[in-house]
Amino acid sequence: MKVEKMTIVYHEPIARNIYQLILGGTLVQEMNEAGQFVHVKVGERTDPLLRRPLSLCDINKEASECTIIYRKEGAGTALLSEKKKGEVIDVLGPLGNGFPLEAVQAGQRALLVGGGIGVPPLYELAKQLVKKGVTVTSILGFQTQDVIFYEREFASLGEIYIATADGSYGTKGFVTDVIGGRGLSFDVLYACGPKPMLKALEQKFPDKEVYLSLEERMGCGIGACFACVCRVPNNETAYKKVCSDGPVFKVGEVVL
Amino acid sequence: MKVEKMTIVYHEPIARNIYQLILGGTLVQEMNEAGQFVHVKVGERTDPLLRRPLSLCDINKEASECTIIYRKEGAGTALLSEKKKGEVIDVLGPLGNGFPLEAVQAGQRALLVGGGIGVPPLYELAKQLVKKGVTVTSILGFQTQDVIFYEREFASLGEIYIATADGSYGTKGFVTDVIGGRGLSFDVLYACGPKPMLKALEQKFPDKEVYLSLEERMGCGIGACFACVCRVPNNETAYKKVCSDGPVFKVGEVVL
Amino acid sequence: MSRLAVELPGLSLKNPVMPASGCFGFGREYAKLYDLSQLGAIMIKATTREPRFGNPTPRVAETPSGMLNAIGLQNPGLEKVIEEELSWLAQYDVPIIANIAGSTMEDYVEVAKRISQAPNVHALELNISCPNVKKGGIAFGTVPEVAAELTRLVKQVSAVPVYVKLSPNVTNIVEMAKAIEAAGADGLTMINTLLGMRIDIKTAEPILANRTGGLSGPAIKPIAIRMIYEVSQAVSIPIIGMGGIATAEDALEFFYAGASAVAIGTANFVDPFVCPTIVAELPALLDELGFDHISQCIGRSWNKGGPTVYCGT
Amino acid sequence: MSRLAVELPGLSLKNPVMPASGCFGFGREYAKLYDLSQLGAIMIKATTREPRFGNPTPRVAETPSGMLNAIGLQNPGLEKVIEEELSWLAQYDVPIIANIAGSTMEDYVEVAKRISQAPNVHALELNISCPNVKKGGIAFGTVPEVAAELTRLVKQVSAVPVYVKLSPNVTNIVEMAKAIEAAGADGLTMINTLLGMRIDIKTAEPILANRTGGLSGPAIKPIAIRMIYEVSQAVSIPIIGMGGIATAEDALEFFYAGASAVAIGTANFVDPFVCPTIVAELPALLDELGFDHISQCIGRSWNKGGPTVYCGT
Ligand SMILES: Cc1cc2nc3c(=O)[nH]c(=O)nc-3n(C[C@H](O)[C@H](O)[C@H](O)COP(=O)(O)OP(=O)(O)OC[C@H]3O[C@@H](n4cnc5c(N)ncnc54)[C@H](O)[C@@H]3O)c2cc1C
Ligand SMILES: Cc1cc2nc3c(=O)[nH]c(=O)nc-3n(C[C@H](O)[C@H](O)[C@H](O)COP(=O)(O)OP(=O)(O)OC[C@H]3O[C@@H](n4cnc5c(N)ncnc54)[C@H](O)[C@@H]3O)c2cc1C
Ligand SMILES: Cc1cc2nc3c(=O)[nH]c(=O)nc-3n(C[C@H](O)[C@H](O)[C@H](O)COP(=O)(O)O)c2cc1C
Ligand SMILES: Cc1cc2nc3c(=O)[nH]c(=O)nc-3n(C[C@H](O)[C@H](O)[C@H](O)COP(=O)(O)O)c2cc1C
Ligand code: FES
Ligand code: FES
Repeated sequence: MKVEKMTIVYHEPIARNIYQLILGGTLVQEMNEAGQFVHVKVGERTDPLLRRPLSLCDINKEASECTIIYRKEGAGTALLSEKKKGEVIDVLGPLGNGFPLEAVQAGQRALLVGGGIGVPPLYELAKQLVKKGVTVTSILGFQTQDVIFYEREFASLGEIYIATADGSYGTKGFVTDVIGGRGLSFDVLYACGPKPMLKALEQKFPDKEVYLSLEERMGCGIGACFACVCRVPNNETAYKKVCSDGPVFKVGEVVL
Repeated sequence: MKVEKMTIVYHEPIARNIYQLILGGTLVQEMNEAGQFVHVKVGERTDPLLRRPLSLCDINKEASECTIIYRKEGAGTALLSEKKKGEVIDVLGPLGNGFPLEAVQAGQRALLVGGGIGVPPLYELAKQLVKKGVTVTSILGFQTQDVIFYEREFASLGEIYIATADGSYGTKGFVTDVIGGRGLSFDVLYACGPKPMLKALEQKFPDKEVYLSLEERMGCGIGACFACVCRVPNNETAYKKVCSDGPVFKVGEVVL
Repeated sequence: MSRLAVELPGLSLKNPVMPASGCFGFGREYAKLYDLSQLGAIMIKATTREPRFGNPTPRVAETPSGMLNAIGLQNPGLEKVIEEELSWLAQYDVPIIANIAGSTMEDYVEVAKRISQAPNVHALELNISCPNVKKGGIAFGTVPEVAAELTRLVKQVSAVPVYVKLSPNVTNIVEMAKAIEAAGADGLTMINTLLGMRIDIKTAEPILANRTGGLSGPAIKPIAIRMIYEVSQAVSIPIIGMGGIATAEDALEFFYAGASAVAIGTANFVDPFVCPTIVAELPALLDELGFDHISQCIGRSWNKGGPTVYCGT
Repeated sequence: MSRLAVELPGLSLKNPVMPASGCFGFGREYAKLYDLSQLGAIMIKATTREPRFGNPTPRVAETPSGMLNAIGLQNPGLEKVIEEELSWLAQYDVPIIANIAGSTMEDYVEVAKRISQAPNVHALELNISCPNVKKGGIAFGTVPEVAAELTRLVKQVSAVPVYVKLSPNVTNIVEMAKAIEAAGADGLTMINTLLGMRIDIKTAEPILANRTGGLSGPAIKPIAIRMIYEVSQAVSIPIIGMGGIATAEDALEFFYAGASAVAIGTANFVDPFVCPTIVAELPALLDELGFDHISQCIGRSWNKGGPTVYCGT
């Protein structure tokens, strides 16, 4: 965990309001786990004030570059989207604990389930799993056709299914519809996406090994401010912090 | 008076912490008087919040460009100094009333006295006076040699004297020392600079035709907020607004 | 009827957007930029019985996302405001809310009586909360009994509905609001500025000649929202909300909190067209969010049932 | 002696810069980034008698130049704080200021008695002003008599000097400060957060699950400066100032206003190195301005004569 001014190497929209940002810097050498995130300062002064948590989508240690994919949502990401190649960005990271690779063995089958802007961290995960010899199937859900990204990239790493809420591309409906419809089997499931999706997966696979990456509004991003806590089952005062204990949790570890 | 996004055509430092900024846009067609200013938004969001008043230094209607020279001082001008050629800046202007050209006739002699960052508006004034056939003598005061700018530009329009507070260039001392020392005569005096300089000129030439450009912290810049008022002699409640009645006043019109 | 029209005591507003007092003078400067008839109303600069010069300069200082001002109620005085400013404003199809101030209750009563008779003055706004005036000012805005008494006295003489402008510099804003409502106020406007200060690093002197000043702008928006949220649930008179509004989204947040109309102050300095821009942008925002009429937004953060305070139909 | 050293009741500080309570946890996270012994002191997260989970999420929301929080005093409880956190912190050469909170006076007394005996706790900070706790919290921070009574009770049992943290959500901060001084407090810390709110445009719901929250960050700096300026002239106990500090210049503004040390909260989230950075930058700033010692800056905006409150020599 460090603070570094990283240089923008590439920054372009890749779907409607979805941007791909490649940052260069020595900080990349500290980045290891898929599912970790960086906390990015988007404003030059005090408005917007807080950093924005964004997941690592691709870690390229050789080139000392990492990729982030983000959706232009509110004020902060709108400002971010205006930054140009060559400019520097203040990045704190890498933060949090990512998806456990050791949960699955070479030759086994992993299901990667991503929803919308939860898709990016699964790409680095897919790469690492494939490298380990794990068979990867990716199921990616999007609202509409025009916000789909990285279909080809995932396809190059294994089987891929796409669902859109409006049916404009792939299966109409949700990622869970795909899993059900196709009767996909797996040893381990890794997921990142909106809370309703995560809850549906939790319910659907009570006996499976499932890892979920959560989102919560953050202050510090490093575990100091207690902004991002979630409850632990059957305990009134116990908690986990999404930023430093997560963002990836084993299903059942925390209350969704 | 309009709001326009003007494009940065040129933006470089020309002395220590002194920047020359050339802006292009149709707003230039509305700019007429030397001594008028523009109110510039330097931040993208709400910090810094207020616009910055900056004088017109050169109005080039043919090219639809105007020049501003400013000193990097606090947060706002620091941000401004980072803007690059090609970027756009939100400009409100032209504002205020400039130096009266009609106060001097062709063949007469005008003395232009500028202090530090009060020098820029005198350049457009010098150009307009010369064009009218007025003989221009410029006396420019700076702190030190390394913050001197536009010496050559003024020199091309008439006689020029430079004073520096530390004596590192030209006459050591203040502009008033130059006027006194050289016994310079004139029909009309125009000045812009720090308040002590303006006060000294007011006292030195009680019977002369003198025009002074004032500075005051501003809110609106257009006369609506009463932030920038100054008192009128011998009246308890009368006032003038620097932004809309000034910034140029005839000596004696307002209390310095 | 227009989807932006709202009906408040004394004020049939074609839209609920108006410049806040002190940030728009008497409209002359902005009239050079756009037609003032586009505005829902205009809150004119605080008027006192006699002309006032106000405080020495510097009168403004910048702060993160905000500014401090210590203008000190500079104005040309009651007579000139009526004769020169209000009569000039009469050319526009826009109701005027006259902001009035004073050092004594008699001052307020006198100004209220006279100015409320001007034909285009549709409401008064009692500025009981100006933090920049030494004498009396503070008690009017911070002691409920004093504020209530002042409200009563002004109500007795005013020819138009009376709105009272609340100071945020109090422990219990709800208590103030209730006392003022009970005293007969027709509406509330809130919030005025928060008392603040800045010190120059080089000189160690306060930047404002008056030392302290009133904090306005986006920085105070969350405080304004919270106070309007609390007060709107505790009173049944309408609220004109203000404090840091700069966009149509900001304005909507104030409606959700419980305001029935909004006023814009500091943002006029940043973007002189901000008021007509917000008026122009609100309909599209209502469309996007699925509202037919702005009144459906009023108090929606605490009452999903729809308008409970005031609406435009 | 170092030009940054200051001497406050119970606290011999090598420098006057410390993280503010609640913004630094118990230091574990920041210890991964730098040596905590660089800090003047550490104000640890509010500790209560029993463990608390705090409020539901979302607990933070961003505002212009600020943020709202409604953490709700989450902490592992007195026992664990003493056994696990304070003992862990003992490895660093840095005095701890223990921020304590409760729902009843007995809660405070109990926590004060126990925690003040921890060897590295050099002072207590009574959090009487947390806006995010429903029960009791508000009266402690807004009614002078209640605050004074609480101060007296805690003073009776505390083994170390007691600082009381003032809420800015009051009409008269000077009155509060004086009542607390008279009740025997050794120092004041100010300001806590201002009560605020934000509403989501799309849902019309407050963004915070707790609806309202405390506003912190640069947005509140001018309010903090004004309050410290007022209070430091009215009391003779020292003030640890906080509210929006993010740079050495900001810190200096607080000294000029009348603070004898400063604490940094929200800025830690923006720049986790902000505290050591300010410590490192202060000497150059003193040089630039011609001061030998930080104590020469204390209260300078109202007393050019130099240090009148507390100094480090
Ligand atoms: C661990 C983690 C990883 C994430 N990874 C990605 C990613 O790879 N790509 C991506 O597009 N988005 C990601 N997000 C969501 C992303 O952080 C938000 O979309 C972003 O912060 C919104 O900022 P804004 O300026 O657009 O919105 P604003 O509305 O201006 O944000 C205001 C405040 O709310 C916070 N906020 C708003 N929405 C969210 C949210 N959904 N989650 C957390 N905080 C929020 C912001 O951080 C900021 O503090 C991630 C979130 C978390 C917690
Ligand atoms: C009519 C007029 C014309 C001017 N023309 C020029 C010019 O051509 N070139 C130039 O370099 N400077 C000029 N100035 C001064 C210039 O406006 C300030 O230097 C600038 O506003 C400082 O902003 P900042 O962000 O650097 O400082 P900050 O300290 O961040 O400013 C904080 C606030 O104080 C105001 N402020 C600070 N110093 C001054 C000042 N001296 N005058 C007015 N407001 C101030 C700022 O506008 C801002 O609102 C002019 C001022 C006026 C009133
Ligand atoms: C420069 C200035 C002058 C003001 N003058 C007055 C005034 O005369 N009367 C009044 O009631 N409020 C006055 N106010 C307060 C505003 O009307 C408004 O309540 C406050 O600024 C909050 O709104 P804003 O954040 O949109 O500016 C003034 C505010 C500013 C910034
Ligand atoms: C996330 C967060 C948690 C806080 N928790 C506490 C707390 O537990 N006890 C306390 O006295 N103050 C708490 N505060 C208030 C800060 O200590 C500080 O007084 C306030 O935030 C103003 O300083 P700042 O603007 O530098 O943050 C908290 C503030 C924040 C932002
Ligand atoms: S964001 Fe601060 S603890 Fe997680
Ligand atoms: S700056 Fe507003 S009146 Fe001059």
